[in-house]
Amino acid sequence: MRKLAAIILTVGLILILLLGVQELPSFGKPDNPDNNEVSRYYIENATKDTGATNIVTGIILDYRAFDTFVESSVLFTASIIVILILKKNGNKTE
Amino acid sequence: MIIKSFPLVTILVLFISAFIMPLIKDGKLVKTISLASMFLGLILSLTTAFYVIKYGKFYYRIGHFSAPMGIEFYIGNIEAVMGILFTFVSLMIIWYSVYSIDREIISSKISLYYLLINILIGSLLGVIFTNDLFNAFVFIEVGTLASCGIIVVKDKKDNIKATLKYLIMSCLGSGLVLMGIAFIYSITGQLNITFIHKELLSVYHQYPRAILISLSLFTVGLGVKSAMFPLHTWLPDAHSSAPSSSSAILSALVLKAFVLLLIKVLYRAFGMDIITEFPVLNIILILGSVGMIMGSVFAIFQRQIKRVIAYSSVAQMGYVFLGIGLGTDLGVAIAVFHMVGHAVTKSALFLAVGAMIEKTGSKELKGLRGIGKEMPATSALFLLGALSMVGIPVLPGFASKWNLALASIEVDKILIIGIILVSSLLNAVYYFPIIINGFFGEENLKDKIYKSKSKPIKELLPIFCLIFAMIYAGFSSGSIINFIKNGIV
Amino acid sequence: MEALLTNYYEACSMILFGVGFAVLLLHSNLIKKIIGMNIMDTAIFLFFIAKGYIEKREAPIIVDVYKGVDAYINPVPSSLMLTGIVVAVSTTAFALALTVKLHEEYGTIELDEIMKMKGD
Amino acid sequence: MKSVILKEISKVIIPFIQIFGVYVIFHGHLSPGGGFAGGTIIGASFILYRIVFGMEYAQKKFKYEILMPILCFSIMLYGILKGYSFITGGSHLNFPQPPLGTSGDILSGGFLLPLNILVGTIVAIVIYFLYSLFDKGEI
Repeated sequence: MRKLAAIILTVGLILILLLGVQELPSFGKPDNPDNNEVSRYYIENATKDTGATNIVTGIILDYRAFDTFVESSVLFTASIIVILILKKNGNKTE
Repeated sequence: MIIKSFPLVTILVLFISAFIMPLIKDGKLVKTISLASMFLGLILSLTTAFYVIKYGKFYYRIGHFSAPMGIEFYIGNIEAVMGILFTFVSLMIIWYSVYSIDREIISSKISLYYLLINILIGSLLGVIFTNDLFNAFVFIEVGTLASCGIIVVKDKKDNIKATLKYLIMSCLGSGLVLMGIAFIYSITGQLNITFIHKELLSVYHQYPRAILISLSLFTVGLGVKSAMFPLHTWLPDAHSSAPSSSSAILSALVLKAFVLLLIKVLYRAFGMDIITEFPVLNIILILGSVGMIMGSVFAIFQRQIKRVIAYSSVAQMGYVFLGIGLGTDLGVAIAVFHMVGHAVTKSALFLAVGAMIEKTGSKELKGLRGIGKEMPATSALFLLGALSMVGIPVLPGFASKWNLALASIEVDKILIIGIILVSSLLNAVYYFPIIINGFFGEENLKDKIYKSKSKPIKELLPIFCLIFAMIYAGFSSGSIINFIKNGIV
Repeated sequence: MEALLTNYYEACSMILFGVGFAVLLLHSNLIKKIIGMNIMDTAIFLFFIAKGYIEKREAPIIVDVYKGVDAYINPVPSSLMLTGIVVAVSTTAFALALTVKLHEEYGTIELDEIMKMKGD
Repeated sequence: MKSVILKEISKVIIPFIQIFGVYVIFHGHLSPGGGFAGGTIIGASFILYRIVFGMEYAQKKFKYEILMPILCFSIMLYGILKGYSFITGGSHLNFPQPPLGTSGDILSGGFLLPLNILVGTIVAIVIYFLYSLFDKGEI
């Protein structure tokens, strides 16, 4: 019974999401709303502002650098927690 | 003006002081670092609040690039109040845990425990301050990992089971939030909340279904993380099996930051005129009121005291969602005020209960009979907190219930007053037996020696400060609500 | 219906999201639940990056000469998804560590059995 | 994993993997890749070393007491470097910023190169920690 309810729930979820996707701006068109002045600014001024020819690295490490700082602390926290759980001898000095 | 950078400095101080801790072996130094960084955070957020009171809200760009290109902080009245609340409550909880944590987790894990607390509070402050959706998502992720970490630090069977359930449900929630951000980005092409609002105003007629879906994705995603009623199943196990100081942080602070993000998304990214066209607010209203009733009903049947208080968290979050669902500025202001009142009260309750369990050694309600005689100070503080929960006039609990009733009359949804009354009665039904069995009853006090198990005063000071702050919030509730009200838009 | 055929990337990512969601709900084995979570995350990354693609344009890396604004795709989704992937990795590592610990404590990684086994 | 062939071949291959990882990190702001991709490659070379040469050798070479301080110092350095540029940029103080240099060669991106290196070390050490913890719970 529970499995049936779960299947119905997921099929309903997929249908709702597909309805939403149907209405979104079509794929790959140059005049999509997300190809607006923000992304054009990045492409034009990435080398001037950040000096990086790889625009994606320019965005990650300079325009939106705060994201990457918090995200490397995500990695750091994940390693600390796995140490917390799985380290056999518990304390750090053997 | 350098004061504008204080919120960012607070978060950086908390993160960088957390990164030093794994290298330090001795627990005392780690505790002092954690206390010092949290105290500095409190001072910085106090000065930011005075700056906001004097000069009004301000935007602070991070790095060299302004709003749509780079990331931005928005510090308004709500963010200033919540900044003070979060740093003050976490300072008190860390101060309490300095004494009580050695008895709960093994000594080598203490430095990692304080690392996780610092990173958790830093990420919650980030969720509050940021004005950028994807930045809020990354902070949510750090907050989820750190909050799962502080539950599992106590390495017992039911801890691990509760943490895994919590982790899977909050991963589901953050997946839905990321999907909501993807939908909004594909419609507006912006990630900054104020720019999203500008874009959405001009474009929401073309994509009605996509906006409805992204609204529901945000509500469900953030609802899972902030224990909205049907999605709260992870909360009782997680909060009751965690160490007492981390369950105080979890129920007082972690739930609030995600609800505040929901408010920011609903009322700032989408704006009042867009969400009133969709039934989202009514759904939140219904879920909030059902949560208020059912949360208290579940709490009545619990045997362990920590699960009773965890379920009462679900009920109190129902009040907050009710405030959001009313759809008026006053409603949201009361929801934020209730978050402030509930955070202070609930952390005091959890710390007091932690002290009781530590001294008596039993988690069951039956074990805490006659506790009033053995630990008079702690149970007196517990009594004050419970009175605020039930809604005794002078305390913040009553202020938010009273104003919620006024706000619902304004929106002429009279049924809500009935729901508030019923849930207050239910609150009383499960809080008063604990107090009555604690203080009165012949057979409870039979062989109890007066003050035999009471904790030393210096360990009770943090709870005393929290109760004092609660009473202060109760007295000045009118001014706090007005201050919050003109900070919403 | 034809709109689904034009943006078929988004449609497939939604179906993938549903598949991941179903795997998460139906299977009681923890490793399969974590795999379901990963499928859901990958679906979201596919959806996000598909929004950034523009036909007949190349990757946003200026190789030797700058080919003007209209020669590169939208760089923002791909840079956001680097963060998303790292987040998915760390959550999966944490969940797997918990599964290892659960296996040590309960001897089984079937969530239904663990739920029935009312721990102390 | 005691076969001699594996040991000899991996003795030859591992340096090249690490050189390729360093190349990807150092050219992060010029060509595709960057801190995360390069860090993963170097982390994979550590794991290969641990698989082939067994835990005792790996523990002698990558001791926990050395790797954890490197991890903490590199993420603290990342925070301080970026914190400096956040606060100077946010409050419009025009303190000296690192030179941007000509946009083609390696030392060109101001803070980009050091940040890529720091992120690379963080990712490499985290991946090695995760593998060694899941392997035998020892680092």
